[in-house]
Amino acid sequence: MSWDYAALLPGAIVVSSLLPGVFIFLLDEESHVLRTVLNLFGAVAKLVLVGLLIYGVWLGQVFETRIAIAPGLTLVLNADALSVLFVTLSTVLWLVTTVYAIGYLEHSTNRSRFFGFFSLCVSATVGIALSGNLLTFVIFYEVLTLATYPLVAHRGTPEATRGAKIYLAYTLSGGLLLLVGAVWLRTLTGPVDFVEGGMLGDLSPDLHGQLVVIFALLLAGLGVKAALVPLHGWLPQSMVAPAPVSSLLHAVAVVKAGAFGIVRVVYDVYGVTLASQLGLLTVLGVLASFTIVYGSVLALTQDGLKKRLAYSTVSQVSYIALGTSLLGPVATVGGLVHLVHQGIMKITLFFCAGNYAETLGVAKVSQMDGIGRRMPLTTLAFTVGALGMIGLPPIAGFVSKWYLGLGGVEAGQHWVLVILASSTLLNAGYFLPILYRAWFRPLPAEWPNEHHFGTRFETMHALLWPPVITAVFCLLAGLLAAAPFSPLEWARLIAEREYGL
Amino acid sequence: MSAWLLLLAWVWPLLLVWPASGVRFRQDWGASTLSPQRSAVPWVALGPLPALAAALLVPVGTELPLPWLFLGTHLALDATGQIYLGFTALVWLAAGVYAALGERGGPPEAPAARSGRFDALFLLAMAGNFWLIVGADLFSFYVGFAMMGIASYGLVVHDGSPSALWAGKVYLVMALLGEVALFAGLVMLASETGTTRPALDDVSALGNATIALLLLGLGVKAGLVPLHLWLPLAHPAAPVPASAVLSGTMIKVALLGWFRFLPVGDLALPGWGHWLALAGLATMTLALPVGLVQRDAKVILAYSSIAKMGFLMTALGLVLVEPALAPVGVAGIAFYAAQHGLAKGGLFLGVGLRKHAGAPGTTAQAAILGVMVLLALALAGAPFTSGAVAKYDLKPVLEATQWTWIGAVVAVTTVGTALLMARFVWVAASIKGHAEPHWAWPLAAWGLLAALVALFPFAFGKPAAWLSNALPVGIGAGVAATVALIAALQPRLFAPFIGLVPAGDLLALLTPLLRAVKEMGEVFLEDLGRAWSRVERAAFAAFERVFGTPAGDVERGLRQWPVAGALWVGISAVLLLLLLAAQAPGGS
Amino acid sequence: MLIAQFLYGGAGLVLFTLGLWSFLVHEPLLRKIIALNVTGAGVFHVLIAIAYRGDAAPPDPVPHALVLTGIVVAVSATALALMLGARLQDADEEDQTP
Amino acid sequence: MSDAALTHPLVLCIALPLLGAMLVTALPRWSVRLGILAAVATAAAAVALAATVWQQGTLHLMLGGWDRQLAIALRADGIATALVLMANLVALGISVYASGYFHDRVRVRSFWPLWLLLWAGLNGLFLAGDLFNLYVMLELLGIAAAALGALTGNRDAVAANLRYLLVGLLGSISYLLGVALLYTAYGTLDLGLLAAGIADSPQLLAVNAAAMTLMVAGLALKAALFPLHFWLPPAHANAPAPVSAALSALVVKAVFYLILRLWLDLFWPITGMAAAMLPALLGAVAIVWGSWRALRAERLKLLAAYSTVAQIGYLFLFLPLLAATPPGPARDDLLAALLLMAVTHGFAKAGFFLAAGLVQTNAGHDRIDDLGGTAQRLPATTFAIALSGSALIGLPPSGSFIGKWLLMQSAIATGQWWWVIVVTTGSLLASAYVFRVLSRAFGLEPTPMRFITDARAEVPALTLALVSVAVLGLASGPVWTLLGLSAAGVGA
Repeated sequence: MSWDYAALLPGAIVVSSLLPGVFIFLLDEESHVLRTVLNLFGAVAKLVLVGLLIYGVWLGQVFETRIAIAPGLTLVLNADALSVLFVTLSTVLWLVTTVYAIGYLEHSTNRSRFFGFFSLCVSATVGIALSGNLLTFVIFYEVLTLATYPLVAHRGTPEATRGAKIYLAYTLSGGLLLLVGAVWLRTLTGPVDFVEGGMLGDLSPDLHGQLVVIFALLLAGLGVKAALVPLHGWLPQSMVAPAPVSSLLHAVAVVKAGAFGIVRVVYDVYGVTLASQLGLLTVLGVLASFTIVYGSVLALTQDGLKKRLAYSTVSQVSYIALGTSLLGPVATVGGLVHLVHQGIMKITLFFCAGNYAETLGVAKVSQMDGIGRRMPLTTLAFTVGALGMIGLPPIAGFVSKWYLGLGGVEAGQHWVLVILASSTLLNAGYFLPILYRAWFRPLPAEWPNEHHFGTRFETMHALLWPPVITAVFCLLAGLLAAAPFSPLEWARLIAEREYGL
Repeated sequence: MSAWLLLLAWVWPLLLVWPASGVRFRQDWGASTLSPQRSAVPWVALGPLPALAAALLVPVGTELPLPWLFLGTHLALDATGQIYLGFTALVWLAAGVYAALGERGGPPEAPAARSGRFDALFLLAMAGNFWLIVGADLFSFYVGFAMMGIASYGLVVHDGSPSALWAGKVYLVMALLGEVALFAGLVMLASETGTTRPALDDVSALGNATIALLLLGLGVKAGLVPLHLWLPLAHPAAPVPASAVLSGTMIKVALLGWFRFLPVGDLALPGWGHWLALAGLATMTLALPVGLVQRDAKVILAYSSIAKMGFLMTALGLVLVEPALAPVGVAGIAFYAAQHGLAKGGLFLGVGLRKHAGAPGTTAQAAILGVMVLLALALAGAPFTSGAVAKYDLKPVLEATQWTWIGAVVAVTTVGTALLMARFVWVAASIKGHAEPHWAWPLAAWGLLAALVALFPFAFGKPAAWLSNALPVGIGAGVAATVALIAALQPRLFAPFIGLVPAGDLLALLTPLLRAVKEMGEVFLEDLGRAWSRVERAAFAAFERVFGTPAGDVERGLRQWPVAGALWVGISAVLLLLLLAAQAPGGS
Repeated sequence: MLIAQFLYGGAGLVLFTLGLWSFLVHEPLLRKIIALNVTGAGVFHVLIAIAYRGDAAPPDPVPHALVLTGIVVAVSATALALMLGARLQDADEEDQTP
Repeated sequence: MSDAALTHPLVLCIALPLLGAMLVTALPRWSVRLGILAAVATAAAAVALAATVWQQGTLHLMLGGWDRQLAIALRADGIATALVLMANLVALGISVYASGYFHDRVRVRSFWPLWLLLWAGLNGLFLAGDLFNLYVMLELLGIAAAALGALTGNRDAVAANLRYLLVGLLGSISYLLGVALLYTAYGTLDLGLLAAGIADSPQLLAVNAAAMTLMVAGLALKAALFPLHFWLPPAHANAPAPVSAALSALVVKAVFYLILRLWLDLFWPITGMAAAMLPALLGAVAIVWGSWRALRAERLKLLAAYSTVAQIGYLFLFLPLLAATPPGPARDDLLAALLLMAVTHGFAKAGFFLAAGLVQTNAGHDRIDDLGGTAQRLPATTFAIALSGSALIGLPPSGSFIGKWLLMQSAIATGQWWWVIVVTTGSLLASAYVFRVLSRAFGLEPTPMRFITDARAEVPALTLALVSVAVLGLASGPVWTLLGLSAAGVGA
């Protein structure tokens, strides 16, 4: 291994949040300033490093960190276009979420523990993004589970520990299945490196039966985090977590890790052609479609705002899987770009939900009457996120939906349009009533638990600006979708490479 | 340079949203909640100005490619677009002036806040309307369409009354249905043509499913029977300026969409053309009689809009059957749409003015009613009005068809329209409003609009057209006069008919059905939930049974020496046997 | 003498088995400790039998060394066992007479 | 030879703790300081030994100047060295921890001599090159362990460790009889010579088989292979924390090491697949049963003890896989994995027990359900439990993750896929019992103000746990290197 710049950078990106995380654990609880400095330093440093990475990848440089943990077992971190997409998403949203979390947990307890795990969580996510082989992916995938468990359980209430247990039960079981699948695959092929276009194409057809079983194992493992029905049960339960955690779980880290893994396995391990030959894409497509509709139907019935958002996540994340399951570059673009778009939209919504809860004590949809007039900026951000989720142009969600639909039609799978149409209507069914209440109903005489933070704005700065910024991202990702370096353009780049165009 | 007007046309109203809303994010939130004061500047009225300028100044054929915007935007102005932009901007302007300077917000509890919201949504819908007209690519069309459609919901429910909320709900559901159908249609169109800015020869190869989706998706907006259910509810429910633009401009964009995305003039689509023509005829036939028995002036106008759209759809259908008619047909339809848009916008605003501008019985009110009669005549297509001229332009289309009977049907509908307008004037005349101050500007804008309608035939029409249509309108006027006379003498004779069919006609039949389905769904979900929670409880109980009881010391028995010893000896014996067996001859 | 060697060795195995049986079956600690010592003695018998290398040759010293060490170990183990047993008994008596 | 031999790390590893034991007995007032000194010196010797083996490969040493048949043979190959290194570092950690653990003078004075004796026994067991010395060390270990285990003096501890002592004696006697049989047949006790003899004498099958049965069965009893684990949970759960750590992490491991030695080095020619299946099958049951009992345990230390039962089971799974894998890289991987599992478990379980001891001292009990406040008050301790817990589960990046990865890989490659199910089930159950404890750390109790509250106790626990997770998981290459250097010595 050579320790030059290109070999260090991916590792450094992971370490840039890991080290601050470790130091934060060791900090005394009262060291607010130092902790905040460490948090922000980690987030900013990572952003800078990712900037360097993007620039390098754009120039065509190859970045790869390799650490041999044992003969034949190598930890590989490298940066291809797909990693860059996910890494950038996580890094940018992490910075925003860190600011939000610092504000959110202002007067809370156990902050050293929280921010320590918070940093670990992001390190693991970035590790997943940069994984260059299946082993590395599995390792970071499990670390992510471990790092998020304490975040879900953070509040320490009985519901929190229960939610965390359920989360753990699902994710660890899923992780094991993934592990078995990965090990099995390795016995067939040797080290499973992620290669654009897949690496199993040359395998003897005799092994195809085994490959199908292995895919089932991998998909089950990844499907848990990606919340594919029926493996989604943990997600609504883990809503007990503090808002920044929910945001992170649903927008960036956990569900995305699952979805990203599915993308990796389909494109860079199996290769779309083989996956399609083996009929695996059909299975994935059916599962994803069912999840999209089912999640939305359940979201309709929730009164808890975060629960409604959680089921919405169940539904929306499967857009990514749906895009992956359709053969053809256009659908791939749709799935991949939704990785980013769902992230920024959902994190906006969760930030807003957190703001309502922190500022006014509002946690239920039925309490949101007139809330737009008490918290207009937050509600505007929420509106942008919600309309984006429905897929209304020119917000980011439409871009994903368009490419998915077009990809479906190009692949000859016209039923995708039916799924997208039902999803749109269902999303409208559970988001528009919220917007209606927020903007059109009269205010209540009194809010459940109102706080004033001594600013001239509707809530404290650290809570207010993150959702506003991400909402602006949602708009920009849509309005400037065709501009260079937009998520869409990156997704196009990836799709071109995966299909060798 | 003037090309940038195409961009400014819709960006400008968007820029005005913020100041118009009057929202202040920095304030003392402890003491009060958001109660924006209406701005002194009539922002809403300023919104349509760049669009109007674009319609007047930008030459046809101007293009402004903006590939970085959205999914690749291409703004352009063609002849149809120019007509559309022109009349749309005019109607928005009149409505905007009315909204900014005349209309005073909803119910007393928060009038100011509500009007800030109204103004913002009004501008959003306006921007969407302009964007879809000046956008040559299908993304622009869809963005504008969606922006306009969703923002209009807020306009419809603005006054918060139960009927407005119900209308809004129906509107929203149908608009969304239309939008998803349009989305699917556009996706398929993009896939089949391979472009997002389809030229005429691109769309000639559309599949049937694509055409069906486009017809359905836009048909909702156009009020195509039976997709018109929302229209007679929503248009009257909205505040007057909103009604004016809903009926005057928004429903017309469906036709524009069809021009853009169907192979109009390139390919004969006899099947689809005939279907569309028939559907248009059906729409007219349904809308006119139902409209006649309505009580509310705005509802009557809404049904009239449906009927007019039916007429235009018939014309479009016939053009689809015979591509050669397209040059005449498309221009004719666009002109007709423009004429109707101006007249209908004027009529809706007139209703508002009848209610609020000046005390009943004043000269001003009489003048307003007089102008409304003029507009109604124009709408009915009376000689020397814009209606007659517009219809004259469509004559070749109607005559070219092999359906010779269509002339007769159209004549009958003309009679019907005349009757409907007569009914409208009757109702409008009996409006008893209450005076509110500050109506000069709205009146002026309205007067301008009416003047345009009045001058329309002389500006755009051939003299030959001025007298066309006289017969059916005359018959209609005659019948109307007769009926009016009878009604005046014996009011109870026609009373049973009035209100016979409620606004929203078929919806009244559908509502119980929908309610039943909804209840069924709720019961089903509830049952499902109950069943699931039973399973969950059972699983939880089982879990509790195992983990709730102390584990106890189950290994006590194992620790008994005889037991442990026997196991040890036994295991040793098995091991020995296995070792011996493996090595014994014959063993593996 | 070969027969004697076998007899000695065989007796050792028998002792081993008997000791083992007694150890497993009898509950009182003292009997167990004695039984273990008997088992050990059985093994020592076998070892001593091995040491015999014919009348002419001196016996093999290695098994003898094993036996000697084994005895030392057995003694110390027995001592520890007895001590623990005594402590156990004390504890039981404390329990009975609080 | 003999002068040099006395300062040879092989000798020092055994001699230093013995010397220390004598010194602390002679000077009881200084026992803590002398004990720590001896611990540091011994650990240093072990490091030196590892460094020597790393450079030179397998070491042999004949003590006493006699020939190979009679001499006290010491030997350090890769497996032994890795285990010695692990054992000594863990023991050093335990020593530091123990220096602050006992407060009662009598206990302090009994602990250190016994502990150093046990340590000497451990190193002797790993390094002895002949069956007889192995026997002596086995007995030394057993007696010292039982005596240490009973140190708390309460009734349960005494009863459990008396049982442990008796079991140990029975196992040793059985082993000794096996040794006697082998000596009868081959006239030597040297492992190398015996291995050659057994390989060359298929006609002596009955003797070989009987000897093997006696030895392995005796050792299986001491290694607590299911269902012979009956003595372990009470003994380990009731001992003082540092002792539990040593018993669970080291003593059991040493016995397993001896089984492995016998199986691979000595009896390899006569052990077929069938014979390997028996311990593996019992191991599989041990994994499931042990983990299940750990999940149901009411006390933290009992949980840890049952977890040891399960973890020992994993090690036995390797036997049939080794039997099915021909010599080559795949078999090396398998051996390395085995070693890695053993070493990781050593570090992890020691860390777990030390942390559990801290919790117990702080809370005054170790009932899991009532641990909430304590677990939250001691972040470093809880962290140690979490880290070692993830190593017990086999989560990445722990050493046992790599071990399990390779174990499953081999199981699939050799067609023995059923072990994958066992491993998976075991991991799931392990997650359940580990997180059952960890979830107590998330409560509504007041926030701890700092990370470490009691450095002398928490740092060793945390360090051991950290080694099991971070060091072994991310840099396990040296294990292969060590194995490679002594490839000739192992089974091949």
